[in-house]
Amino acid sequence: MTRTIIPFGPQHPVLPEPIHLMLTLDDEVITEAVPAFGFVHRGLEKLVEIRDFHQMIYVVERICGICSMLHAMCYCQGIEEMMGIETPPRARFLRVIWSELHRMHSHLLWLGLFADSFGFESLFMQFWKIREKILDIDEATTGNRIIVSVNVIGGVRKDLTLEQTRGILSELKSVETELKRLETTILNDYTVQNRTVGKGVLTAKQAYELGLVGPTLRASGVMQDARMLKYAAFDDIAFTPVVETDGDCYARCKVRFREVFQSIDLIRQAIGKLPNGEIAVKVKGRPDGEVTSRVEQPRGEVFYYIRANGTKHLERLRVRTPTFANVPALLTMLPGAGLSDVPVIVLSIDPCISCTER
Amino acid sequence: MQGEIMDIGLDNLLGETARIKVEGYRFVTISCVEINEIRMELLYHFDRNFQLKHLRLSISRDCRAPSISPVYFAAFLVENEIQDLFGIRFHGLTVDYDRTLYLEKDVKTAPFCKFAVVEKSPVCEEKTP
Amino acid sequence: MFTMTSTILRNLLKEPATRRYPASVRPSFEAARGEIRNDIHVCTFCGVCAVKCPSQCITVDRKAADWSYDPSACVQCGVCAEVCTSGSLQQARDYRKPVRKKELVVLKGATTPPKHSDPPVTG
Amino acid sequence: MFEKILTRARMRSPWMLHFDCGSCNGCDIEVLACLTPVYDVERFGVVNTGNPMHADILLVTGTVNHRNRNVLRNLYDQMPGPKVVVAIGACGLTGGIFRQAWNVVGGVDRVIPVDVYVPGCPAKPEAIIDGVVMGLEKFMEKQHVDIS
Repeated sequence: MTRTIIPFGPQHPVLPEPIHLMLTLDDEVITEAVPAFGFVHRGLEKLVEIRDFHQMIYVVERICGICSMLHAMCYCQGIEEMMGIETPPRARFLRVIWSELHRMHSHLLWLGLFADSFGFESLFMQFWKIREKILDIDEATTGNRIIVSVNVIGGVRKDLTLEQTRGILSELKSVETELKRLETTILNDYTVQNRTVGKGVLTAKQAYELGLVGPTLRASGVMQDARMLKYAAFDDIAFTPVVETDGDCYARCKVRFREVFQSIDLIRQAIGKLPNGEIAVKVKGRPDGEVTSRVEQPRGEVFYYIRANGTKHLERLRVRTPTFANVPALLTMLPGAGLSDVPVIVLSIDPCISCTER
Repeated sequence: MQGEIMDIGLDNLLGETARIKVEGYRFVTISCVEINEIRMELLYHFDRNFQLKHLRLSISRDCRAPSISPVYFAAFLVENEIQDLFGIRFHGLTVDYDRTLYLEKDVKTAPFCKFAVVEKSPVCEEKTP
Repeated sequence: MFTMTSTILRNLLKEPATRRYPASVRPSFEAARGEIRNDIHVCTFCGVCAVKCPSQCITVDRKAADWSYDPSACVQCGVCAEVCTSGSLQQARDYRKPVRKKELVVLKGATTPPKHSDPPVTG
Repeated sequence: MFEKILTRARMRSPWMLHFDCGSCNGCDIEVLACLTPVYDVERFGVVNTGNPMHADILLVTGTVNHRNRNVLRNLYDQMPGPKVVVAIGACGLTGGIFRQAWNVVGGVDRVIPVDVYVPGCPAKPEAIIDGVVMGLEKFMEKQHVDIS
């Protein structure tokens, strides 16, 4: 029995992002895992001192490219609450549409990467092929494939025409049929089950006490989804969170796969109820006071704490991103796992390092 | 701000956190705000079924704060972050990166502080709880 | 077995998913946000774009009638074109091509800006 | 003679190494998207490798900060020559919107020499393919210098 210390990352073929893990191994079994950060840290919370509160929308959007729209939405909702701005109903529905499109493309991306983490390359390609359709919708409606820049304080910048909504619906239909075809592969395949069932188990109590968020928490059987806060237009849209009870990597995969279908359903509802009217209101004055704002991102709940002092520069912007809350889960799940399961377990929390370090 | 805010001191921080944990609250995060040359403010955010609770702790810049990571394990990461970016030292951390989470070893200043001071060893400790 | 056969048949009949990029270029979407272009003859050098740009990559010199822009720092958010008072700034649909050397775009107005007049020089 | 064949082979099938050097994931997933069926750069013989020792082209996305500059330097040094570096996205070029943030050193060219700059936030897959092709031309030029 020999103890080995293996450095995992920062540049690793499985990980798209630089995270460093010091794994202490006893034979093949991990006894200790210590993550190291700082490879992506930019210190952008400090930028509030030189960018005004309108420009900060575009900065927070670039915290993370995958959930960019939801970052900006959370920030805008915070400032709107602080300044007492009522956003027009059409803007709130449009925000739901774009945010759910973002959730879909993020989950499809994750499903692909997850399949890649245990070497199922063709499944990775399939999911990313479907994902391109969502990116095309994004580009056609907002102008950019990934960083959509639709949020402004007081509403949204772009509007959807009737043709565009019809286009979205028909694209979603084809996405749905293609996903249905992959359902048996991702959920019933022998390879997938062998690599994921019973790996990295977290009980509901553990998950709750560690303060986990998002699909990682919901896969352990805790019904917690920030969309239950009924921000944006979620008070008019029927919504029940997706919950699984097993708490292993397979359950997390199932939660995310089912959430893609849920997002399709939410977009359909939002388009069906889309009211007419203004898409943004004029903003006058400057924010003052302090506020917290929460939004459900693909990876979980993001938490913004904003403090302003009546000038055009905010005093403090604090972002608690979902992966930041999920990292402690890694320290609990990794000890006891085999070395070959490390990529699967690390990816099962859907790590977004650029979010974590900002 | 949504949720109730409670002002606390250094001596009853750990007691308050333990009580909140028994009440079933989850840890959300800690926000650190620089008030002036001397004072810093630490805001502890907790959540139970989407009901927020905030503890507001005013602390002198050169004081050591007790870490709540023995109570809430998840707090170690954010406490290390504050240690790096604001220079407030915590004692009793379960995993202590010793100011190397984001910073290189030779950095002695706190990058997020407007009134940046070179790090000295803390002069005052908190009173025994 | 049956699923596999149907998948093979479907893939044989369907067009490939790949866009043959350099051979056939797909036209950009109407809303696509590409590079920024300034029609310098219309520009009034008001400087609103420089103030509003979140990346602060535009500088405007009113006196010298200079408008310069750093394309390598631009994040293509389109705010500058949205706030432009004279309509001289436009966002093109196509993306900016890769380059071998970073360079600043400096545009010089032909005459002194029409709206702004320098204080008369008194002898 | 043998050198020439080798050059042609390397030129026809360049192996690329992708390093995310603190990007927001935007450019990062666009690089990955180039490898997936819709853009599929593998039809040009481009292979994504995880090992710097095998790589001909280094694709770098994102801002350089004080910690990952050493990693980037290391990866660049491990690559066999001649090598081509392609910087992708506004962050990789200058630091983009973050260039005034405290932990950002700036663009990739502050640390290693860059041959091709691909602008965009995020850069489109088409632009990345163009960038790689442009990098190959540079690769050829470098090779000639190396042989002569």
